[in-house]
Amino acid sequence: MAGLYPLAPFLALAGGFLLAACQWLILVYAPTEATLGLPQKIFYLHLPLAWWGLFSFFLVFIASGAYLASRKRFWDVLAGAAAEIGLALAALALISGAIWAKTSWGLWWTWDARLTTTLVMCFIYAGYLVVRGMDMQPDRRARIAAVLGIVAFLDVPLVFFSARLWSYIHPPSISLEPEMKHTLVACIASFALLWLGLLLFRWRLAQDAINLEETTKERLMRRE
Amino acid sequence: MLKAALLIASKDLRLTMGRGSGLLQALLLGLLLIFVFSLSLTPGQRMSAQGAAAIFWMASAFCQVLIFSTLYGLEEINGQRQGLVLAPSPAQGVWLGKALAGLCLLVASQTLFLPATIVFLGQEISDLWRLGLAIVIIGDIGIVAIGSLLGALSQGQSARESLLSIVLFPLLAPLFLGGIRIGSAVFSGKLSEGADGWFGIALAFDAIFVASALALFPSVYNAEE
Amino acid sequence: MNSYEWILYAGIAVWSGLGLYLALLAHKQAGLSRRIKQLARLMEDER
Amino acid sequence: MLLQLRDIARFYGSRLVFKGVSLGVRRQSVTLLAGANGAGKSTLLKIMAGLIRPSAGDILMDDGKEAVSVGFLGHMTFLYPELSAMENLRFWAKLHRLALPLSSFEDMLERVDLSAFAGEKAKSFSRGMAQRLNLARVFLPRPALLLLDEPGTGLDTRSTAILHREIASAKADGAGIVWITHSLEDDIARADTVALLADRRLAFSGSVEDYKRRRGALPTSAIEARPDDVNTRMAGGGEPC
Repeated sequence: MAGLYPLAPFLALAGGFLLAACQWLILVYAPTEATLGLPQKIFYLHLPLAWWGLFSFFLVFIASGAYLASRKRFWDVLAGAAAEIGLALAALALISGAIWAKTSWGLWWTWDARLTTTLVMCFIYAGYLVVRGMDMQPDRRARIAAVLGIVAFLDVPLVFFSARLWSYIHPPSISLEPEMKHTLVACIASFALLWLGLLLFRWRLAQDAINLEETTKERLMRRE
Repeated sequence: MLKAALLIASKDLRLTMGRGSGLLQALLLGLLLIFVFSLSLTPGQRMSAQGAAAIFWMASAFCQVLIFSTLYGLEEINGQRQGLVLAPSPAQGVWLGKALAGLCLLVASQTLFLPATIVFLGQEISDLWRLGLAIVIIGDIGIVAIGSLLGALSQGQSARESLLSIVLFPLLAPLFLGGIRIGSAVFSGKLSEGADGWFGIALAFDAIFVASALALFPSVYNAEE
Repeated sequence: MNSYEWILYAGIAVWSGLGLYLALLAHKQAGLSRRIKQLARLMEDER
Repeated sequence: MLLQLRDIARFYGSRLVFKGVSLGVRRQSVTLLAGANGAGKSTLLKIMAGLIRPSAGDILMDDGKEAVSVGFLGHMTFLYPELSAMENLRFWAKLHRLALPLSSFEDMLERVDLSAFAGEKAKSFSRGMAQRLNLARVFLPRPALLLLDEPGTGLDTRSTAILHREIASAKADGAGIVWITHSLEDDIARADTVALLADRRLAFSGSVEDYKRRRGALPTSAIEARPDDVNTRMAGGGEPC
């Protein structure tokens, strides 16, 4: 991971450039969807956010499992970074989702299964970050966070299926014309670079915090 | 592991049933919640079946947070947690013991919440009550499975009840939705879509979280301060 | 509020959100690296 | 060798408690563990019990053969205030899978002079009575490895005699005992080996005879450990001693 860090600025630049291209794709290239009309275009922004938010939480799940298995601090740091980014992306997905719901159904919040799942995930991972923020022994906190990271992700499919069963509103499954599919894939792919850049940056921050702690520990040991 | 779990559960039940320290507090909180929500009704008005079911499950969840905070608090008085960790049986025995004790206390509390919901929120039981009984049992198993795991996690922290709630409630969302939908069917007598979907989710929930609690509990419950 | 404006607002909301988050991270990063340099200098004098 | 510690180190947050601690505990032996407040005696004992993980180094139980039954007596009494003395004793015995007749519980309470209070709730016990019940809890299962953290605190002279008698009989049964003490000079008569923690290292580890010979050369901070020196504990920010 350390080796990747110098790549971050290039990733961010490439990501930014690609996303600008995507804006053009969304507004000009993709045809306006027949039934929903223009607001449907928010979808091209909403979906990547939600998708990469979910992917971040999946990364937290994997990193938590790896931490419990190997007890290497690296995985704990990665889980923390991924969780924070995941929460930021999921929150933005919620906002864009609400705006999309407002334009297409006239009300800010619908019991659409995907939106509900994203909301519940935001609550779960906000709780996760609260636990990470508490001052305990680093390895105890890491172990508790790892357990939470695993349990939280296992809950996501259950939340999705129960929300879908719960909500009467089944959004009309819009048929995606080929150009729409290309735009969607382009948006999700270009978002990958931004996501990776974000993750590297946040991971770097967490790593610096640990370096600071380690050097103070080392200084103490040498002066004993 | 089972013998240790039963031993711990019986010890905990004897302690909490004692001078009503733990159980009474949790029970009063639940009943108070139901009563306070009944104030939202104009006299003679009846709450919707779904509203009443939601309040019943919310009272159960808050009560259960207090139950597990008390159950694990018992081990912090004179450092008994170290004794439990040193026991030859695996750590999961503690999780199972606390979960069993929590289940008994939760079911005991719910046998009071139900009449309170009927009286204060103006409901009556339809002939679908068997569904209600099933979802309560299955739901409670899931609640105590996670509650026991997370109850251990929040020990030794300040304001552990609130920490336990903010982490636990969103995780219980699938059970809440199922419990409320089936509960409102019990109160109203009609159920739009089939119940098997809900029971499928609830059983999956129990299976997933009993398994993950057994796998994860030892790394949460040890003597590290 | 025709739908065109909605897309604009959605875009603004999302991108300013991301920008804010990045700015917060950059700010924390600057603070941290400053303190690490300070510490390193301190340890140099003590050697 | 019942218990083998190799190059054990431990950090408390970012503070080093000790490092490079290697120590062996044989069966049928009493090892005295001494050191100033904050030297990390309790931390080392917890590592031996497997309660906490060392930051570095490793522990070998009974040369890796089968698991060793461990009796741990810490600063805490492990007592449930709402349970009676007998109920407390029976709970911990059953937890350690001991199927003992009622008579052996009564005998144990008799030996620690608590049989008159068998039915009394533990919350009404004095510090000395609670400590004696704690002794009963630890000695009853006859563990192979006995770890005692200042077992004498809160005991009057008569109870201290009970403690010494129990330690002697446990040793006679072949138990390996590690005993943290604040009064090294008085307890040395009952010990076989001595281990001294000072300046974050194991300052001395060897037989009682070696210790007596080299006593002059050892760092004084380790030997003149004053019991419960409150101000050092406060100055030390309350880290474990």
